Order: sequence, then structure tokens, then C-alpha cells
Amino acid sequence: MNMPAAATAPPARRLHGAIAAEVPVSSSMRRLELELEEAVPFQPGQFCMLNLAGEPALVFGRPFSLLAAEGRRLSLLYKVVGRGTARLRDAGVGAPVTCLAPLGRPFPAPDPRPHLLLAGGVGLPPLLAWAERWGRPSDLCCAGGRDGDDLPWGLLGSSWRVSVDRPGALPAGRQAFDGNVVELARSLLPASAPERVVLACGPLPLLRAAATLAAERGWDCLVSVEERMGCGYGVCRGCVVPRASDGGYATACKDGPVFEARGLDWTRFGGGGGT
Amino acid sequence: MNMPAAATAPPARRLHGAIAAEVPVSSSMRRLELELEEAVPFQPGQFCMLNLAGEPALVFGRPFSLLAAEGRRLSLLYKVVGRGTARLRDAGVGAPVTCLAPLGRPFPAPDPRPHLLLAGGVGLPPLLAWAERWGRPSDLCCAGGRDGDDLPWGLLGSSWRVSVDRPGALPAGRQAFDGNVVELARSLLPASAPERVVLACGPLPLLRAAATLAAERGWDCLVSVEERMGCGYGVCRGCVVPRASDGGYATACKDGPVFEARGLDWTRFGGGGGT
Amino acid sequence: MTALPGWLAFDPRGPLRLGSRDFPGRIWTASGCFGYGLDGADLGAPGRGSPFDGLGAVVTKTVTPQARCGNPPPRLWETAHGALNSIGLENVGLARFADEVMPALEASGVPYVASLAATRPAEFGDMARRLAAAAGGAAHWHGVELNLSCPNVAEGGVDFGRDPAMVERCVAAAREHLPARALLAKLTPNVGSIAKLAAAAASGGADGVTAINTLIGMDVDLRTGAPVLPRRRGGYSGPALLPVALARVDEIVQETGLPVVGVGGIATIEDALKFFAVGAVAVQIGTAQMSDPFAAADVAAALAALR
Amino acid sequence: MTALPGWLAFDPRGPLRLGSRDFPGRIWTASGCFGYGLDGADLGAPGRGSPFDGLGAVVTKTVTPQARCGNPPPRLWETAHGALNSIGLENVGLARFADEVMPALEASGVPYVASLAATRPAEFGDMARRLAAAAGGAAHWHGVELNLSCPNVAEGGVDFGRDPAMVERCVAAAREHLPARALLAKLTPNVGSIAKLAAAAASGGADGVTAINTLIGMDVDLRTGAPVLPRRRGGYSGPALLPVALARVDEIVQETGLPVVGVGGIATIEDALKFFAVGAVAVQIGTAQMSDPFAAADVAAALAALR
Ligand SMILES: Cc1cc2nc3c(=O)[nH]c(=O)nc-3n(C[C@H](O)[C@H](O)[C@H](O)COP(=O)(O)OP(=O)(O)OC[C@H]3O[C@@H](n4cnc5c(N)ncnc54)[C@H](O)[C@@H]3O)c2cc1C
Ligand SMILES: Cc1cc2nc3c(=O)[nH]c(=O)nc-3n(C[C@H](O)[C@H](O)[C@H](O)COP(=O)(O)OP(=O)(O)OC[C@H]3O[C@@H](n4cnc5c(N)ncnc54)[C@H](O)[C@@H]3O)c2cc1C
Ligand SMILES: Cc1cc2nc3c(=O)[nH]c(=O)nc-3n(C[C@H](O)[C@H](O)[C@H](O)COP(=O)(O)O)c2cc1C
Ligand SMILES: Cc1cc2nc3c(=O)[nH]c(=O)nc-3n(C[C@H](O)[C@H](O)[C@H](O)COP(=O)(O)O)c2cc1C
Ligand code: FES
Ligand code: FES
Repeated sequence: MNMPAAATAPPARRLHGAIAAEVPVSSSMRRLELELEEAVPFQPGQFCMLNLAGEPALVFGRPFSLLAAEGRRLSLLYKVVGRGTARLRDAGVGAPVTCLAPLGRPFPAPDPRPHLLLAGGVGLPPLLAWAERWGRPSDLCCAGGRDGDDLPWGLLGSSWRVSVDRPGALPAGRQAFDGNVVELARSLLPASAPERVVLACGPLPLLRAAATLAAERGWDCLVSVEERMGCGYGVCRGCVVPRASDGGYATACKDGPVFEARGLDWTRFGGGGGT
Repeated sequence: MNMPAAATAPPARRLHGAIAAEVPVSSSMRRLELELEEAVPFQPGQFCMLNLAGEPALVFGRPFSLLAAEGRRLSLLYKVVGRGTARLRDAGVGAPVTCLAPLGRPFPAPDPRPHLLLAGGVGLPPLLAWAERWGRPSDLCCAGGRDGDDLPWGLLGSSWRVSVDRPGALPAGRQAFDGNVVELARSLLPASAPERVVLACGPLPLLRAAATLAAERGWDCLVSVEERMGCGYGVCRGCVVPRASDGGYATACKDGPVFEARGLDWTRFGGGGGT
Repeated sequence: MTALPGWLAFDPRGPLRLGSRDFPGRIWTASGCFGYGLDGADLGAPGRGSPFDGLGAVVTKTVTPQARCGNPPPRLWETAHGALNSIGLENVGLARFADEVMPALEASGVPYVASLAATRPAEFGDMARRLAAAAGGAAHWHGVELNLSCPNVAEGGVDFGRDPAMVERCVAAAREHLPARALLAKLTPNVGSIAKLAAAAASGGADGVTAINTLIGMDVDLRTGAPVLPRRRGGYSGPALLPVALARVDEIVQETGLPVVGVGGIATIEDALKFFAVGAVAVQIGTAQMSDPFAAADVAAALAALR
Repeated sequence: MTALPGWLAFDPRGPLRLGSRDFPGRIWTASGCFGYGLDGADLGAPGRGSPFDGLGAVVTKTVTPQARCGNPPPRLWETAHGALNSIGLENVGLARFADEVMPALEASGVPYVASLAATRPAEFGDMARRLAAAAGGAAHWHGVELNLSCPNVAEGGVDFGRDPAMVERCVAAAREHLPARALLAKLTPNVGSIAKLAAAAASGGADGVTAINTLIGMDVDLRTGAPVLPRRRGGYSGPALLPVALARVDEIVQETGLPVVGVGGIATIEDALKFFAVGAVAVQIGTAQMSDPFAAADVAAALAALR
């Protein structure tokens, strides 16, 4: 197989810090900026485990992909889906946090082949970061949302193609495909389209559909999985995904979250992460 | 025995409401005002069980004496001593609460004898309420604090005599006795002083000392006890104090919190409430 | 939660038949957390209902053959995620229960289950016989729950209730005198296999089991280094207990198929539905009922309101 | 907490002798929650220390005679007050542990205790023999903890560890081959009398016991009505467990006087001091170590800093 070399990951640190900014960027997505004690160099696809200090009700940290780092400021995008993210929204600027970052195996740096980026839901941030760092005009970037309001248009450069589950109001000058993001990609890439490396991040059905598309065409496909995590740094074996090779499991936090799609056993996937 | 008739208590209700105001009234004491769905008529010495809505970390409600009621606004005074009171302080105006009130047997309405009020720490609010409602010039009102800053001077009318554990700065024109509040009363009431009804509220050592003083002089003495409470309305049998008559227990929330001192067995008191 | 989940195997809004009795609902209050079912009616207000509205049953505070004055205070301690108690089965005794409490309950019309504790099978039989004799015609007396699991009494209590053979004999002794009441055995979670205890209760003739009583728990006062409860360890209840109670109910249902009344950490309609999901036929609300006398009534109302 | 409480019966800042071994400290990490003690060293930074600073021991993930790939996901579930896990003892097996993990630990200099699980006494004996043979001279290998209490494996696990006679035989079988290591038996709280298990472990030759492993717990996904864990019930750990663990440690200390290593819900120096108050000789940090790799090191540092 002709896989791109994985970018080398800088070491993770436990960092103290505080919430520096917290703003909505779409009807469902919010941008969180943390001011930490140190800068966090990272590779797109890596994530952090975030703890709100003094919240004994939250037993585990929460994994979030890293979006951007400027000096000691680290940014991510998140959706409020449960009690941890609700507290994050309500904590307010200045609230103390601890953060393990950067964690996990990132998406690879680009090779000469063009890429197909498939992002859905909270799978968008790492692919936004990848496109920002490494995207080329030849790459096709597709993002899926529930409706027009759901997507952070201000962050999606004009090169991003967009699909929505429910048509609705879109910003002036923008268009959206009516369907899911893999259907959008299929509509743009006929069976005869030249080889691309697929990078996919989003809920399990998206990853499955991306893997199927890639398999049909014989393309390489890298998926970033969402699994429930305990430690985030490889010690608890809680965040596993089924490995194709041997019936065993790989950890999403350390062996992943980015995996070659064909390295995973898609028939044994659990219901741990996104639906 | 020649006990004053207990004032009849209005029925308790579960009331929804919200925090309407929350202000410091001394270095350690804060005034909380609740806006409830209904007015709460009460007798001094009665209390409420207060729950911050949506705080699953607090298993039980917190008991607080009732200070004042104006229309649907109910006021109390509290000190931050643990996690419940800390959350109360931090909850902010508008935070939803539920409140069971008014609960418990109040202090009795006055009879012809003059009274001696002995208040310490968070035992002050019910006696403030009593003095406000029923106090006469012949009553002697004594309040004890840790130091000059500890006492809510704005609420203590000039008739209140004050003792402090540690001398320190006092407001202009005010004086304080150096010692505890029962010592203050002894210094003002020689052994030959005429009969008084003692009303005491505060930590256990204060109640003990008040009971001893009253016993020495053959006076009636009513004490309001602080016990850890579960339900506050008599169903859990968690808040008991030892009864003198039969080796059994009475509930602080329903049989009390106000008891005749001689009805309690002071040798079997636990360490549940204030120290 | 606004609609009845489609996955439910039965409609929990309906009445419940246990043994030969029909209970008017499946949301009950737990023993020891709502007294004898005689307090709190006055907490309601015109138009706002009463704490008893919609309850399937009040399980009364456990009574023993003789009155007990209970343990010395402090008896309650809140921990970060639950509560510790060491009440020590303070109760009015069977005679006053039969002569005073039951007539008052009958007068109020609240459906109730009498909770009984004793230290020998024969004593359970005797209590059952006396109750049946005193209140044979009581219309609102739906059942008896045998408390085989109180951690806070010195003689017997949990140890007693951990032996399947003993559980079977206690149930059998009570069953004999209670042909017309639902008979439940309340089990302790402080045991290896709770399903074995449940099976023993069924062999003794129980119509079902109640699970769980409190876990054994403890806290220390860091100022003194001493246990916060005079008897060192007490019963641990409240929110922290829910996953344990759910697992124990599941264990019993999966291994025995018996009707189980679930209890432990339940405070909301969502909590209750989790117990129905694993097969509980009814649920009881304990600690939550203490901090809010309307807790169970609110859950019953929320359940009734599900579309 | 800034000063060492006056009520402490011993100075928990000092080293600990267990059997024939001296441990450099009394704050340990718990098995399964910090891997093999080989991850996380890189999380430290110059001037900010490492997660291993000040630890009395890392108890490594339980290993079994053969490697295991563990249970299907999801394996973890956060509840309102704790965590459920169903890892299923995924581990590299004894051979790789002895050949790869122990040499790496020796190289790193971290004090460690090897956790072993098996399904028969003879198997425990065999594992102990193989470890002793492979690593007889290992300087940082302080002890062995026999995991007699894992709730997440089908064959054996908790049931096995609930029988005092079996506990005694397992300990005795391992003891024979481990004269020079501290030997601990890790006990389950899902039992009536944990003190009886502890006494049995002592009869088998254990130098002390570790208490507690996880409670049995469960949660349900309200969208589907199904258990959140594929194997329905799992191990319940974290903050909710603390009062239960404290009570179980107290029970063992009061009834047997054995050295107990306390574990369950510990996250702070205050939590640790509660266990020392009831007589634990050391404590382990499990779930808290997962959410913060410095949890145990921070507690050790806080303890060392007490005046
Ligand atoms: C590698 C990785 C990167 C992620 N990046 C992002 C991101 O950039 N932005 C974003 O909004 N979300 C991201 N997620 C999902 C995010 O972690 C969850 O939405 C979040 O943990 C939910 O927490 P909660 O307390 O609000 O939800 P609750 O449901 O209350 O959480 C309960 C538990 O389940 C876990 N959990 C719940 N949903 C998920 C999920 N979908 N995936 C993994 N664990 C879950 C929580 O972490 C927690 O342990 C990522 C997940 C992973 C694994
Ligand atoms: C009848 C009565 C009237 C009271 N009136 C007042 C008042 O007017 N103002 C005021 O500030 N305080 C009053 N108190 C004391 C007040 O209830 C406690 O300070 C408060 O419950 C502490 O809660 P916490 O969560 O901050 O403390 P924590 O220590 O975190 O509370 C843990 C548990 O212990 C209980 N508890 C802790 N301290 C006490 C105590 N001294 N007495 C009873 N329970 C306690 C709490 O209610 C809770 O259940 C009164 C107590 C009683 C019994
Ligand atoms: C203060 C208190 C008193 C209790 N008394 C009894 C009792 O008398 N009989 C009994 O069977 N259970 C008793 N219990 C146990 C409860 O009925 C219930 O089984 C347990 O608390 C778990 O449920 P919960 O978490 O909803 O409280 C008591 C519990 C508490 C908190
Ligand atoms: C994810 C996870 C994995 C665990 N694996 C093991 C194990 O392999 N062996 C063992 O003896 N205990 C294991 N435990 C139990 C812990 O060591 C500890 O006894 C228990 O979790 C209670 O402590 P805590 O509340 O600090 O986590 C595990 C616990 C968790 C949460
Ligand atoms: S979350 Fe612990 S190993 Fe991945
Ligand atoms: S607090 Fe429940 S009876 Fe007094």
C-alpha cells in the first residue's frame, strides 16, 4: 500500500489554563479558546482531553480536536451535547481548566495525490485544521450539516462544498447539496475520477460511507473515530475500536484517533461514539 | 411548670421560587431573599429547608431559620460553611430554588416575664425575628460574634448587647463584651436578678451554657437546636436530639427545633450540628 | 422525556398486579424515607396537589415487634454523592402500628405496604399473624415488605438477610398468615449473588422482591479523624447508588425472572424508566423523597403525562 | 489541608514496610488505571515533574497467563457520579509482561507491584513461579497483587474471589514462589463479609489486602432501553465509591487488624487521609488517575508538603 507518512507528533503535556473566549459560531457550534501555561504545537487530527477544574461531577476529561494554536492560546470547536459540554458553555471566561494535549495520531501530511476531505458534525474541526495547514486547490473539501444554520460559515472558506440534511436558509452567495456529505462527494466525483486520499471525520455512519466509497474505488482512506474515552493517553484500554488484522482492538486515543479505514473491522464496531 | 403557650404554626408548603437578592451583611454573614410563589407567614424560630433546583450534588435540603417575610419575599441570614452554602452564595440572583416552609415549632410568644435572648453564630436570625416581632424594652438581647466584623450591625438595633471572642474594630458608638455571650449575660444579670425566660439559639456549647445558667437560677429556658437534617418535615427520624424523659429521641425538625432545655438530655448530645 | 419510550415491554402507567393485589401505580415511596405515610398531606395546597397524588404505594417505615428508640445522633451525613444514615430502625412497634398507624392510613385512603423486620423466622410469622388479625379487612393495605437487609441494627440485620435459607424461612413464615396481601422480600446489595436471595424468597412464597436496601458506607470527619456516625458504618443511599441498584435489579430479573420493585438513587422519571428498562415492575423513591416530599408524586405525574 | 492532622496514628509521609519489602511511599496508582506504568513519563516537563514523582508504587494492569484482547466496545461509560467499565482484562499476557514490561519498568526505576489474575490456585502458583524465575533480581519490583475480584470476565472473576477457601488457596499458591516480594490480595466489595476474605488471604500468607475492586454497576441508554455496556453490567468506580471503600477498609481493619491498601474514589489528599484515619497503610488512585495522569503524584506531593 502506498500510504502517506504520518506526521510526527510532538509530546503531550498536562497544562493548566483558563477559558479565554467562548463564542457561538453557528446555531449549534461554539468556539472555545483556552489560554494555557505553554504553547501547544500540534498536528491536525490530534486532540486534547479537557477537564474543568473543580467539577467533581465530571469523572472523565472530554476529548476535543485541536483547531488552532497561536502562542499559548489553543482553540477548538464544540457542540453542546451533554452535561460536560453544557458546563463548558456555562463556565464563563476565566474558568480554570486542565488540558492534556496534544494527544493521538494525527492525519498524515499530504502526499502528491489530491485529497477528499469528508467532515460531518463535530468531525469538522480537525479537517478544518488540516485544510488550513495543508490544503491545496486540488483537494476537495466537503462538510455536512443538519441545516444551513448548523454550519460555521465564517470558518468555511469558499473552497468548502457543503451538504445539508434539511434545506434551509443559507448565507448569501453560498449553496448546499441536499443530502449527506458522502453523497455530495459522489455527486462531484464520477466513478472515473482520478485517485484521491480520503480523510474522513464525523459520526460512525459517515465513516462507514466514506470507507465504502474508498473501498469501491480502491483509494486510501483515513478515518478519525469518535470513541468514549477515559484517559486519552493510552493507559485504560477503554477507547478501543476493532482491528481488522487479528480480532483484537486498537485504542482510539493512542493508536488513533486516525486509522486507515481498511485496518478496522467495520462489522464489530460498537455504539460508543457518535451515532 | 409554667411554660408560655407555643404560638400556633401555620402549615408548611413546598414552594418554588428564585433568589431575589443576596448581599453580605457582615464579614461572614449574608442575607438571602427569595421570591416565592406564595407568601410564607411564619413564627420566629421556624425554619425552611432550601434546595437549589438542578443541583444533584446536594442530596439534602439545607435548613435555615426564617428572618422576615414581606409579601412573597422570604429573607434569611446565612454563613458560608460548606458546599451547600457556597453554592448558594455563587448561584446568583434568579437562580431557581424550592423551599419547604414554614417548618418546626417556633419560639413561644412572650408571656409577662421579661426575656433573655442569647444568640450565637447562625443562631442570631430566629432571635432577631423574635425581638423584631415581640421584643419589649424589658427584654435583654445578647448576641455573640467572633469579632467586631462578624456581626451584622445594621440589623442589630441599639438595644442588642454584644460579646466577641476576639476584641477588634467596632462600629462607631458600639461596644462589645470580651467573652462569650452567656458570660455577657451573667455580667449583666447578678444572681439576684428577677426571673426571666431564656431563649437561646446557637452552637451546642452556647445552648449548654444557657441551660446551665437557667437551671442555676430556676428559670425557664428554650433552646433552638442545630441538628443535621434529612427531610425537615418529620419523616426520616434523622435529626434527633436526646429526650430527657425516656431515654428516647425527639426530632429537631418537627418536635423542635425549639425545646425546653430541661426536656433534653444534655449528657447524650451528639456532634451533629454546630460545634 | 415527553413520550413513552417505544422499547418498553409494558406500559408503566398502568396498574400493577402483584400476587393477589392490584396496586394503583408503579411509583412508590421507599421504607424509612416517608415515615408512616401520615406526614406531608398538609404540604399540598389547593390546586397544587398533595405528595400522595398518583402514588402506587407508600411503604411505611419498618416496624419491629417492639418499639425501638433508634441510634444516637448524628444519624445522617451527606457525602459528596449520596447520603449515609444510621437511624437504627427507630419505630413505634407493631402494636401501635396496627392500632394507630393503620387505621389512620385507612382513613386517609393512601395505598400502603407495611414494612416489617424481625430477627427470627418465627417472629416474622408472628408479626404477620398479628397484623392480619388486627387489620384483616383493611382496604388500602396492599402488601407487606419484609426488611431482610437493614445495616443499622446490631442483632441480625444484614447478616441475617444474606443467608438464602434464612430468607426462605422468613418469607414462608410470613406468607402463611398473609394469603391476601402482596408479599415482598427486601434484599441487601451487600452480598455476592442477590439473585440467590431472590430465588430463596420466591421459594418461600414471596410475590416478588424489592432491591436494593442501602450499601454499607462510611465517612470520616477530618477535623477529628473519627467516623462521622457513632456506629462507624451506616447505610449509603441516594444518587451514587443508582448504577448499583440497576445492576442488582438486572441481575435478579435476568437470573430469576421474578417481579422486582427497584429502589436506589431514583429521583426522576428518567431514572425510573431505566429500572423499567431492565424489567422492574415498579420503583420506590427513598432519599429523593426526603429532600422533596413531592419527589415521588412528581415522578408519577411525569409518567402519567407521557404520551 | 496544610498540616498533618494530629489524630493520625502514624506518619503517612514515611516509607511503608509490607512483608519483607520497603515501599518508598504510601500513594500508589491502582491496577488498570495507569497501564503498565510505562506511559505518561513524557507528560512531565522540565521543572514540572513527572506523573511518577513520589509514588509509592504503580500497580500494573492485571495480567493473565495468556494475553487477552478484552471486551467489545463501548467499554467505558460515565455516570452522574462515577464510571462504569468493562475492559475485560485486556492485557499482554504473562510472558510479554515478564520479558518486555518488567525490564522496561526496571530501566525506568519506577517502584511497581505486578497484578496477576488466574482462574485456579495452581495457575496463580504457576504465574508467580514464572515471574520469580524471569525477574528474580528485579530491584524495583516490590510486590504482587492477586486480582481476585475482576467483575468483567466470564470465567471466574468475582465469583471465584468471593469464596474464602479459594482466596486462601490462591494466595498460598503464589506465596510459595514469592518469598521476597510483598504479597497482596485484592478483594471484591460485592460480598457479605469482606473481612472473612481478608482473614483467608492472611491465612494463605498474604502480607496484606487491597480493598476494594469495583462494585457491580449498570446504566441504560434511554434512547434504546438497552444496557450501555455490551455485557450489561460492569465495574463501578470513581467518586461515588469512596464511602463504600472506606467502610470496607474499616471493616477489615476493625475485624482483622491486617495491613490494608485502600482504594476506591480517592482523588485528593483529603480523601487519602480518610483512609489513613481508618487504618489503611497506603492508598491507590484509580479512576482519578485516568482523568489526570498527575493525580497520584499531586496527592503524594500534597502529602509530602504537609507540615
Ligand atoms: C478524538 C475525538 C475528538 C473529538 N473532537 C470533538 C470536537 O472537536 N468538537 C466536539 O464538539 N466534539 C468532539 N468530540 C466529541 C466530544 O468528545 C463529545 O461530544 C463530548 O465528550 C460530549 O461530552 P458531554 O459531557 O457533553 O456529553 P455526555 O453524553 O454527558 O458525556 C458522557 C460521557 O460520554 C462521552 N461522550 C459523549 N458523546 C461522545 C462522543 N460523541 N464521542 C466521544 N465521547 C463521547 C463523554 O466524553 C463522557 O465521557 C470528539 C471526540 C473524540 C473521541
Ligand atoms: C433549624 C436550623 C436552623 C438553622 N438556621 C440557620 C440560619 O439561619 N443561618 C445559617 O447560616 N445557618 C443555619 N443553620 C445551619 C445551616 O443549616 C448549616 O450551616 C448548613 O446546612 C450548612 O450547609 P453546607 O452545605 O454549607 O455545609 P456542609 O458541611 O457541606 O453540609 C453537609 C451537610 O451537613 C449539614 N450541616 C452542616 N452544618 C450544619 C449545622 N451547623 N447544622 C445543621 N446541619 C448542618 C448540611 O445541612 C448538609 O446536610 C440552621 C440549622 C438548623 C438545623
Ligand atoms: C434515612 C433512611 C432510612 C431508611 N429506613 C429504612 C427502613 O426503615 N426500612 C427499609 O427497608 N429501608 C430503609 N431505608 C432504605 C431505603 O428504603 C432504600 O432502600 C435505600 O435508601 C435506597 O434507595 P434511595 O437511594 O432512593 O434512598 C432507609 C433509607 C434512608 C436514607
Ligand atoms: C478502566 C478500569 C480498569 C480497571 N482494571 C483493573 C485491573 O485490571 N485489575 C484490578 O485489580 N483492578 C482494576 N480496576 C479497578 C481499580 O484498580 C480500582 O480497584 C477501582 O476502580 C476503584 O478505585 P477508583 O474508584 O479509584 O477507580 C480497574 C478500574 C477501571 C476504572
Ligand atoms: S482512553 Fe484510555 S486507553 Fe484510550
Ligand atoms: S430531618 Fe427528617 S425527621 Fe427531622
